[in-house]
Amino acid sequence: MSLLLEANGVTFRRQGDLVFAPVDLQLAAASALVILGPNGCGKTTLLRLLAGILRPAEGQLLRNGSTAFLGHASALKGDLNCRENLDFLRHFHGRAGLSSSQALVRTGLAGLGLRPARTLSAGQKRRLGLAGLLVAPRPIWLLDEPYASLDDAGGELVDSLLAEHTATGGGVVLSTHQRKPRLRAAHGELVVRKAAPEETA
Amino acid sequence: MSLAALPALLARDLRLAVRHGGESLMPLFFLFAVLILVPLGVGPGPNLLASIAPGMVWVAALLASLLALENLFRPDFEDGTLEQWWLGHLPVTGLVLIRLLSHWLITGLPVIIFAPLAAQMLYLPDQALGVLLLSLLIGTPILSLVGGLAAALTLGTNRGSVLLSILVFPLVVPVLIFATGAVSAAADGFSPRAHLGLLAALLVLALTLVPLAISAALRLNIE
Amino acid sequence: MIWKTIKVGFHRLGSPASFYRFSTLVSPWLWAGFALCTAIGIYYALYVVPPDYQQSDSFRILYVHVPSAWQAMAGYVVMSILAAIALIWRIRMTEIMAMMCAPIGAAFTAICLATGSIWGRPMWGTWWEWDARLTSMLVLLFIYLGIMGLYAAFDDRRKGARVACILILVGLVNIPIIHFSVEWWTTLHQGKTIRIFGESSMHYSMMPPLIWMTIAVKLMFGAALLDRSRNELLTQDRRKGWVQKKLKSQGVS
Amino acid sequence: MIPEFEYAIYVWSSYGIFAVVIAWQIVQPVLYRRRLMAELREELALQSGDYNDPNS
Repeated sequence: MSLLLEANGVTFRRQGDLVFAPVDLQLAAASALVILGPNGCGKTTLLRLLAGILRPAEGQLLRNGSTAFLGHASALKGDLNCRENLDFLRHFHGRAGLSSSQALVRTGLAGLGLRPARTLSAGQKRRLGLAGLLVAPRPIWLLDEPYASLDDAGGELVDSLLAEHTATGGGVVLSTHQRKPRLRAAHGELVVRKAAPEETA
Repeated sequence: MSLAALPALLARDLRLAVRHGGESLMPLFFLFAVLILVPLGVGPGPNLLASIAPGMVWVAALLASLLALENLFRPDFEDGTLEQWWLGHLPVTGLVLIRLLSHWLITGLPVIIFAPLAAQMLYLPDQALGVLLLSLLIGTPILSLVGGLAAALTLGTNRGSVLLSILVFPLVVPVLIFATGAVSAAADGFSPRAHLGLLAALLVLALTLVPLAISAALRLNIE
Repeated sequence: MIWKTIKVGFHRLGSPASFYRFSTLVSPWLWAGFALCTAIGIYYALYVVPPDYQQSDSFRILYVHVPSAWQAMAGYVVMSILAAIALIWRIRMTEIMAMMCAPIGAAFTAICLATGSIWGRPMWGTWWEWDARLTSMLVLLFIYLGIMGLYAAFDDRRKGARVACILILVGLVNIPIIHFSVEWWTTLHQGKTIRIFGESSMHYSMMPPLIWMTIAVKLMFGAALLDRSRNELLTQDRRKGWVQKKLKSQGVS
Repeated sequence: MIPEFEYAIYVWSSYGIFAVVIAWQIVQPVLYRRRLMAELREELALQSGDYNDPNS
């Protein structure tokens, strides 16, 4: 089984202090990893590290395959409509997945294609973000709180998208502090801990 | 990496600029405000206006460029599209250059297009018009590059705009000197070649170094 | 090999506690040296050196003007070296020291501008002359202020320092260009005015105070840099173990 | 007018500016350090519980 993502003793420092205790993790193809931990323990920081947005202070990080990162900010342009947002992602990442219309239908946004993204509700923005994963397929998904602000149907949608993605050989790392995902694929759990205050010489 | 990303980003930036129609016309508005206000202030004497014309057009270009800087990276920084640039498969300097290109198309190009009109209104001698356009063509991209650097450096601060002007001002001094020097030389019947050569050298230097500095600054600011 | 030695040396000095000890030890000596050199320099400058035949007594201004100008520029070079080390090897102490160079450098630039303008009053008849040196110094002052402002604008001190280090290096490339362009501009727009150093070289009897003042100003830069860096270090590390330990063991000195 | 007198103002004011700016460079870190130390001392006293509130 090939590894999509591997981290050995990865840490990150903010103002010189460790954000979380060193993390080791492995993500195999067709599997998922759930990152657990209380608010403020560094889940988002860890995901941004895994995405390559942040550089680790110590430790090694290996990525095999391109990465999609869905964070708190939805990375959408409010002044463009949904369809334009998706079209941009398709071209920007240069990988043809679903068409924009198909992705909108799949995420339950059918008929909203011409609405400017800023007029969407929080849950709808979240769904549009998920649609962005579908139009430009990438093997590694890093999802920060994918269930946030989604209704029950939205939660189901995330679960089924995750199942489909892992079934086709993709890997997912997601963080959550509320709803335990019902994952059909093999998945591990990782608890992020706050770093103990360290004594510097 | 797919090269298709670069035109896609450019197309989206320009589309957003068109959608903010009024804001995108600000550079032109500034050019004309300077063109009208300064003669009102110093009087309509052709000799005086002709002698300050190169400086005025250039100051207008500078202000136009400064105006749009605050929005060069900040909206992308806030809505999370900027951090997507680092997902690994795209060269960030390329994306930076594309973003600067769209900034130049919005702020530099309109000034160049309307510069002949401005030259007429300020009685700039005809033989200097070509040099004025050439100096704008070489010089305004430098303004975009240097301004982009200042915008990237101040991205993580919450009072960017004052700082932005303080940072830009020293960096554009040479551009202003060589560009207006070229136009004045041409107006007085001398060869502007030395000035334009130095300006072009500045452009080459800025093109090679500034995108790297911008990527480094952006990277530090998104962390 | 040599690089490695330098790097290790910096890392050792870079440990906050040892830097703190080092600066507490060294800075008083630098201040003492500064006081001594200034006393000698000013004595020579005001009482020993005879008046210049061309500029009469006003040339005595240059004994504070010129060392300040040199130090304003030398300070920028020192700051750039520290900034480069900070960006390449991510050594924290050099980051802090680079940031603390800026206000001192700005102070010298300000002295240079003020005294240059005062010197210009009897020489040129105006308080401000668009002289190439003064204009470049004015631009340099703005660069210094920009660096200080940028550093101060960040909540995260370390991030601010790293970003400002990039600006410092950009400025390093730019300052010679600015100087050259301003020089070019003044020669186009006016003939040469009286320079602070005339075309003729200085008489050797005028040199000693200049040398003493130059040394004094360098010592002062070092001392002020150490003092400010120590303060900044203490501010940043106030919650860290070594500061707490120091406070508890010796009371608060 | 006596030339020495004419120039003296300029010379002395230059040296004065130099002295003032340098003095400020000396004094400022000292003042800052004093303020910082007072604050740290207060914090330490609060932690260890022997803090005497000057206002009480």
